[in-house]
Amino acid sequence: MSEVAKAPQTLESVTIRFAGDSGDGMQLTGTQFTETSAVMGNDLSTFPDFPSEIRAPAGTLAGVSGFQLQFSSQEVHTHGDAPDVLVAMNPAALKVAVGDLKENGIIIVDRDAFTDKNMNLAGYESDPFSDGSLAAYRVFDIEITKLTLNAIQELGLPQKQAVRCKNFFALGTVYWLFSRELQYTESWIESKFGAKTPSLAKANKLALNAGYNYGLNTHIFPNNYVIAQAPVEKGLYRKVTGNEAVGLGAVTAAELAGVELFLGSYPITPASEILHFLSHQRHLGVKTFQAEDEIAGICSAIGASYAGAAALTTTSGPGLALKTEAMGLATILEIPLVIVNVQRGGPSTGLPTKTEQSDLFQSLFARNGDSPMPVLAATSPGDCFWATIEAFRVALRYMTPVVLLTDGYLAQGSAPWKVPQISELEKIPVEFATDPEGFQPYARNEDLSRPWAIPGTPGMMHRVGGLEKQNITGHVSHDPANHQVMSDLRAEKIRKVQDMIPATEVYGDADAKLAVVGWGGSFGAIRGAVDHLRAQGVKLAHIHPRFLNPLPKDLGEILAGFDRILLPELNMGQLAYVLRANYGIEVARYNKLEGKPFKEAEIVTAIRAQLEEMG
Amino acid sequence: MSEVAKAPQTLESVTIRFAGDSGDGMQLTGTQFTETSAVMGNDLSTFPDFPSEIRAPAGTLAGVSGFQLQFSSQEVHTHGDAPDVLVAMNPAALKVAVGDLKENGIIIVDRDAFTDKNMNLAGYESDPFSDGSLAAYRVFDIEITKLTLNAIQELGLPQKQAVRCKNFFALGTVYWLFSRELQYTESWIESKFGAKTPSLAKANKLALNAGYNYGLNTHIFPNNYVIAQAPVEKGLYRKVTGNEAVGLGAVTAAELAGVELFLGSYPITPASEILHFLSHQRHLGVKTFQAEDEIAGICSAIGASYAGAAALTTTSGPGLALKTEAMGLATILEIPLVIVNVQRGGPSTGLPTKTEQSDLFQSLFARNGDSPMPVLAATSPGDCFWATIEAFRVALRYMTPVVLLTDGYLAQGSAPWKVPQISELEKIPVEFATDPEGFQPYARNEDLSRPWAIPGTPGMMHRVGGLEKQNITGHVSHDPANHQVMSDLRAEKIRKVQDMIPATEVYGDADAKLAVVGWGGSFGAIRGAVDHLRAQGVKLAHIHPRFLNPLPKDLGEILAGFDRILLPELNMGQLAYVLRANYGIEVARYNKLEGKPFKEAEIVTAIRAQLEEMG
Amino acid sequence: MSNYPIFEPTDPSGLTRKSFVSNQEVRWCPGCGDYAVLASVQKVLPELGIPQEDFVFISGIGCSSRFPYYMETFGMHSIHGRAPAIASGTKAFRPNLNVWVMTGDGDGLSIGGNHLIHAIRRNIGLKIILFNNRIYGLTKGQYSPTSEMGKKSKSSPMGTVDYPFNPISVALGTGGTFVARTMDANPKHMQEVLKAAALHEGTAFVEVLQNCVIFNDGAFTDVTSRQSRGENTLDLVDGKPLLFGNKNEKGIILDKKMRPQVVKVDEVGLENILVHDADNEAMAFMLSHMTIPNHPVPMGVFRSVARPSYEQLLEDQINTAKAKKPNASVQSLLESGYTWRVE
Amino acid sequence: MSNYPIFEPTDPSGLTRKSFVSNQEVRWCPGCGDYAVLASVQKVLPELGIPQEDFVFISGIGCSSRFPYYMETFGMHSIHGRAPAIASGTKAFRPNLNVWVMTGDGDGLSIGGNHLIHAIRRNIGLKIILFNNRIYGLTKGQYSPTSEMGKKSKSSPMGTVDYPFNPISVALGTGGTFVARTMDANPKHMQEVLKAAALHEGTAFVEVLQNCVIFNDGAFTDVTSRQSRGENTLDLVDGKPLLFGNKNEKGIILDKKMRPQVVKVDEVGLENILVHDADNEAMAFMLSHMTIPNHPVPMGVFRSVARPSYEQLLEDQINTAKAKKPNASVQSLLESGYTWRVE
Ligand SMILES: Cc1ncc(C[n+]2csc(CCOP(=O)(O)OP(=O)(O)O)c2C)c(N)n1
Ligand SMILES: Cc1ncc(C[n+]2csc(CCOP(=O)(O)OP(=O)(O)O)c2C)c(N)n1
Ligand code: SF4
Ligand code: SF4
Ligand SMILES: [Mg+2]
Ligand SMILES: [Mg+2]
Repeated sequence: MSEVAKAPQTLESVTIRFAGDSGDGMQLTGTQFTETSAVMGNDLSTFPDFPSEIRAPAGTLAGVSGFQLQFSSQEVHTHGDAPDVLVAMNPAALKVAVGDLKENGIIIVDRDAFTDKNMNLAGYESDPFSDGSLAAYRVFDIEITKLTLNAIQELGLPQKQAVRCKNFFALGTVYWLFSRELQYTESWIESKFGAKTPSLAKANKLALNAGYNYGLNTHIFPNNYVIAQAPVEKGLYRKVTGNEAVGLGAVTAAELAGVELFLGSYPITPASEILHFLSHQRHLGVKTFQAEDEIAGICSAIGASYAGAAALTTTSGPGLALKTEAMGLATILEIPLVIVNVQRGGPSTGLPTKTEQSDLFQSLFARNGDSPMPVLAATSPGDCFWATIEAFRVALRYMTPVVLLTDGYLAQGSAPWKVPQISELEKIPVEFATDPEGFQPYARNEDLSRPWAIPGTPGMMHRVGGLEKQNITGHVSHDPANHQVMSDLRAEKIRKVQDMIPATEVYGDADAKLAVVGWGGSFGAIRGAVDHLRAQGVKLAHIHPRFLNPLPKDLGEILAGFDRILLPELNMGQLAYVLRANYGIEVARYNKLEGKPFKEAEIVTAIRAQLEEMG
Repeated sequence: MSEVAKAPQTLESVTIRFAGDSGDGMQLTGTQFTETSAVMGNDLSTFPDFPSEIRAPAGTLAGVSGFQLQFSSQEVHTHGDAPDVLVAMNPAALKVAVGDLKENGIIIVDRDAFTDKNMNLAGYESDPFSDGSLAAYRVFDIEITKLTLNAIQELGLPQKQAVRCKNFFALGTVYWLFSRELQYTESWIESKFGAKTPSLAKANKLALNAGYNYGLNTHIFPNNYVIAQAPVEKGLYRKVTGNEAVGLGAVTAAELAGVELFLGSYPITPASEILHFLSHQRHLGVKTFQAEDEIAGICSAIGASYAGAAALTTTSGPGLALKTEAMGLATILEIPLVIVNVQRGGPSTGLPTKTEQSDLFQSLFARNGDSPMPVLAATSPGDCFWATIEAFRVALRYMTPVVLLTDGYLAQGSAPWKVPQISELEKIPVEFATDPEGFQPYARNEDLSRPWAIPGTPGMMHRVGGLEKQNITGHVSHDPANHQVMSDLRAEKIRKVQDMIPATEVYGDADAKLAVVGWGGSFGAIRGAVDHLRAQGVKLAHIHPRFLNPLPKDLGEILAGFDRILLPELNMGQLAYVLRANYGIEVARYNKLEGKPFKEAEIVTAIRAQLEEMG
Repeated sequence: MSNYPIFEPTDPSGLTRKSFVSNQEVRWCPGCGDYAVLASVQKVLPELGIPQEDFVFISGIGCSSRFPYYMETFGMHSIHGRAPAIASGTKAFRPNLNVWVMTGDGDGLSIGGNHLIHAIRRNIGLKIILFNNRIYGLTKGQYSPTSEMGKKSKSSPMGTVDYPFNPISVALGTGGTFVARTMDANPKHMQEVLKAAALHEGTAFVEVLQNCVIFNDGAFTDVTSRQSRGENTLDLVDGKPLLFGNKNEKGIILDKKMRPQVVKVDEVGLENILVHDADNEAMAFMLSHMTIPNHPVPMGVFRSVARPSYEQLLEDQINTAKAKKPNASVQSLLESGYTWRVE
Repeated sequence: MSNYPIFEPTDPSGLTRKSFVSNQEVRWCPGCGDYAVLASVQKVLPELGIPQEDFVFISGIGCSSRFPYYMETFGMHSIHGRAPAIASGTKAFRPNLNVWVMTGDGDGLSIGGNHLIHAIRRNIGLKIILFNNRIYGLTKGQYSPTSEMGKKSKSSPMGTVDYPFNPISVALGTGGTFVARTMDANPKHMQEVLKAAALHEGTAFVEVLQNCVIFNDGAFTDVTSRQSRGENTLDLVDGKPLLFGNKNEKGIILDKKMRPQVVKVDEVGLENILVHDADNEAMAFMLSHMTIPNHPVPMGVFRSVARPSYEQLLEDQINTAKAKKPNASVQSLLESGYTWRVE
């Protein structure tokens, strides 16, 4: 392996997976690589892949924790289908991840972790390094543990602590491999450990540099790589996960509306981080209420909305199931409320830590009676910010509960995100009713939206409730004709939300025969696949409506303009059903239920299959 | 008014409404008329119309209680669109009901109840008997209270009790008008009051006869009527409401399956009577569990099903909303369970005592994840019996939760019902798994249904749960490919339920251009309308699928065979949506949301409009 | 920039009972105990010195839950069992509102049990009035979680096999800081209790023994009728001995086994009668289990202790956080975390 | 004609701890207190003389709720909070099964609070084991309804503003007939308590103080560590004086205000020490509020009283009904009510 080092080679995009035991610090390693790459100007996208077990026994397959990212000198849509590089800190990690690796991909392993015991735990019956099973890859087995211990020996740290530094050694080696600068991680280490445990700070920095120098000096890699800056817009950037972005979006929406934010929520994977995030914003006046269950979560939000809050409740599938009765109440009360549902694998408890898009039906239809409600979906971690603001905009303008769908993939994945200037964003107009003169709780404006008259406002006392109400006055009414009127009004109001939906964007070739339609979190994979094929000269369009209810006014006509529609969904065909019900069109369905996001390559294959069929 | 009485005139069908204050005993009066007519061989159908208020103040419009029935010498499908006869015991009753009456219809009122106070309470500003507002009707104002008191004077009952007999006077008069025999009601009075309060028995019988004789002797009616026996099948009949029929069906299903019945439920209008009914069947070993809420209702049923019960949970719309998370659990557990949802007006608390068909969406789609479930609907009070058995048959054969939809109209309405011989009914095969040899909890038979291995069976210990499970073994599995396999299997299993759906019946003219399609409780009104028009020579078909999921195999093709489909629904178009999503066809929608069942005439008009449009 | 309207609160001094009567016709059965509660609440509110617009009444579903319609205040007739959860949102968001939860034994203790006990646990400043008629009234007569064992009802034709909750014990067991009982038949007592409840910081839980004339008539007659009230009830007064009887001639002592015994005061001496201590949860709990025929039924305030309320603690936390970051803005939050600038 | 399989129950006499170990790998964090509960349950079951196939373990969601997978019994890992409701159906339907509910402080007292208290109220024969680690373990560290006031957690970075439930008080307040507390760190104590619970007719509620090493390590160290246990806990024994301390040198007396006081036994005399009475709910309630530093933390059985269980009363009712209508059949039910014959 002692070839002569060559000059760094330029690559466009690289996908790396860091994998190790839950205790190996892989999330941190991945995050450091991400941040360094971000600062160095690459576009990128990440996806952490936690073990779904509580804390599976060390060394087992169930205990493997992974972090994958794609970084690039071009626009990036997903965390990458198949890694070019796999860093595997133990046999279990190798076993779990190697199948995903690209042919001829690079594997870096900690040779020291491949003890008999660990091999056993991972279920290796023969040595993968010698049995030929890794022949398709370029394997670099480095004694990472030993080298780390050597590098920091001088500090005299206890063995257990010293061993923990090995992920920085690995990171250093990969930094060299992709010509990353060390300074960002070094200053992170300093700020994290410097003050409290300077020796740990020192150790980690030593390990990082040792790993870097190992790459530089040993020449075990034939060469290293550079990835140029991506042509991104100027401005201030940060990294956000989808869950953070929802939190940021909610705070921003409340600010734009000039009202205060209230979150009522009950923890549930993978939505809990929104609750965590917002409970840190007390200094901005944000009130979070950790309720006893999901029902109380939404009900407390209803109570707060009733009292004038920008009210939010957050959950995932099984939690949404519990909220549906109260969603009906919010519908008939006609009060603003945003319900964020971070979709996960179902049915029932299902696959709690895995992603899916199978709550569209639930969001559209899970209420007793005819109870129409706007439903939106976010398309990327950063888009969760914009989608949340949009959801509040609808809720506050139309005095209605709104469902915002994200998913486990968006929620946990992250990407660079350009920080907007709030002062440049469009305000959300809110007007509280204050004039008792002629006040009627169910009178309506031109949007068919009713007044928001909150407790504490002199002279505005009135009663609302879940029984059908008389048009205009809001009194209880069992009048048959009135029920029809109110049902029609409620439906018409939600239909009117179409007024604020911009013209549907048809990305790519408007004159293509095939359009790929998607919704929500599959955006990245679809856009990547479409770009990939268009770059090869294939004519294709990509349509990705944000609003799933009401559907955009122009959507039916646009879809009708294509010979064929391909609709990939991480479910059994829910949007396909909705589109057919609305437009009578049959689409080509591509459904996957594996608890994992789509890969670009899967979509590419599906598109090719359609094109072939179309001749 | 003293014309000479003529011989009784023969009528085919008559619709009567008894209306009075909640305290006037109108439900009882209607029931007596019904039972007498049933025994006299008429076909009939009834619908009680309670006030939705707790106990509205006496004499007010909100306090009016009504009971309408249609009885006939022909087959009867509904309780009648518009009464031929209105018996109004007070001004409020007259005011509420008169608008529904047929032109030239008969009004019988208790003149004594038309005091100024009562007129005021009812909001009459002028005397309806003299202001011409009743000119379109034949009004018979009888001093019912006074005549009643006279008739029973001899018994010396306290005034309050004596006045209460007036409904029997009214009943007697109507009995004369329609040539009813008194003996059934007399013996009912005897069995009800005879033993405990003989003086009341006597008084009521006297009042009944006095009313009859009043009709007979005074000749205030120009003539009276006879309605011949309907050509009904021979056999033993009884009257059932839909709620009773569900109870009877559940008990029968358990018997046919050779397992015990368990009901977990929480009271809710209009489903509570099923709980009441089944809690009376302790002597048949039926266990009912009044749970703390709807969630515990279904969960207790799941726990019982797990332990080997024919398990049932019953509710109405808002209650179903609360059960959806647990319905998902039952789906993934793959255990048998029948969920009866008696639909009422929505959204939210809506119109609790009114009927609607607006929970189809909720039944089909309200679960997190892809969670397919069979959904059936009953078409008449008596059919609730058969539909319940069918629901259990599906649940037990396919090891799946099943939703059975009825509605407030069916639940409370009643009709004669031919009592079946259980020994002649097809058994429901149930086989418990008992052989530990090679036992696998998620192995499947040819129906794709898994074994039912209940606690207490030696050697069969195993664990189940809401997390995705490995195919065959049922162990927890996060394997991506397995999730796809299991999702497909769950969907395919429910699709296979089509195997037991009989060929779809096309009633009427198979070669008609227009087919009326309906589901659930609108059967009677549609069938009546179709019969009505076909009798006039119009070619029409009526299709009314029992299974709403899966839809019958042949339905798409059958529907495609018609030029046009008219689909009346008591909702905003839910089945229309489902049909379009499944078959791409657009149907003509006829939607009504007034908290009331369809009238035949409304459907007739809607059909005519279609025919006209079709040219 | 806030969009909230800014107002001078209205002057509460001119409020009367009538101020709180809404324009909706009251629709309970004639003779229903709910009327008495309505009248008492309408009597008490004007005495609190709170602007009318600051009152909010939130209920679930049930006969008793129609209460808000009849009050000229802000009100919500919500869904079954959820009023405490909704009201918690209202109160947590706007601590200055005076928020009442009107609920029944079914609404509050059956379907809504969890929200009720969590509201109590949090000591959030709701006034929770539980109309206990030991029956489901609105749904026409099924037994409720407070129905006595063996009760025959529409859903228990052979009698229930359920033991009932004791609402006072439930409230004490879940940490109630103000727990009281009153009855529909004694408006004066009710008004005193309601007033004390209204003035309590944190959750005030009041059980009202309420007669349902239609489905459970006379459920509390032994306790509530004027004739037997003196002998069968005991008025709790903090710091005062536990005396009862028409002439206060009987009292309660604690035996060595820590059980309450009825004694004649003149036989044991007034100084040996147990003194009610509203700050002693064990005593309150013991009292909650006293019932006829062996003991009198205690009425009034079982427990009342001062504890900071949830909403106050939340408000404090927010103020502390704001004080620590006086320059915080949403823009600065957006710009926080790991950031970099692309030039 | 019944389709139920008929079997000889298997012989329980040969059962061992190992009989109850399933083939599933146990997946709690190393050091988690849950292991101790698992071991103790597996130890106790063979001692009960119950056929293995009659055991059913039902849980909700949480770390602790994975329990059933590890037991070679029938088991259901259901949905969050609903185990008591599901188990109630199982037990009511098949009273001869021995049904256990394994739940956490979140599962059982937060989302599942209502089902828990209603199961307790009904006295339905479930053995409810509540793993109290004062945290949401599975969802990675939010505070729970038993977390101490002011606790910092993922969802309460500035500390909670929620008062916690006292699980023992909740169980007593809602009518528990068997209410006990034990700890992961003392297997012998746990096994005794579990055995007593298993043999109780009706609902048995057991709180286990359980350490979550990852998200709330050391929450109970003061109480559970071998060093401090003697001084900080008090073992409850029915009919025995309330003594504690490493040499049982301290005891509890009740003062005139009905409050518990710690005394030195040799100073007041053993005969004056309060004697534990498991049939006195007020005493149990008082004990449930004792905690360090002012009092020792009582461990063991706070309350145990005999009351017919829900399932027994239901079974009795069915038998009575059957005896009254010995010839009843489904056919006769169909033919009941208002019938007529058309010839
Ligand atoms: C989700 C839901 N379940 C059930 C009902 C039916 N329901 C309405 S009120 C009620 C019980 C009322 O009892 P209680 O709270 O004691 O009030 P009361 O009528 O006795 O005052 C029930 C079961 C409902 N409206 N919503
Ligand atoms: C309906 C629903 N809501 C929320 C969750 C998420 N969840 C799972 S376990 C849990 C709390 C677990 O805490 P606890 O019961 O104390 O168990 P522990 O993990 O501490 O043993 C939560 C909130 C869920 N699975 N389902
Ligand atoms: S049913 Fe009972 S509780 Fe309801 S209003 Fe009538 S008397 Fe009152
Ligand atoms: S997270 Fe805590 S409770 Fe859960 S398994 Fe780990 S140590 Fe145990
Ligand atoms: Mg009640
Ligand atoms: Mg816990």
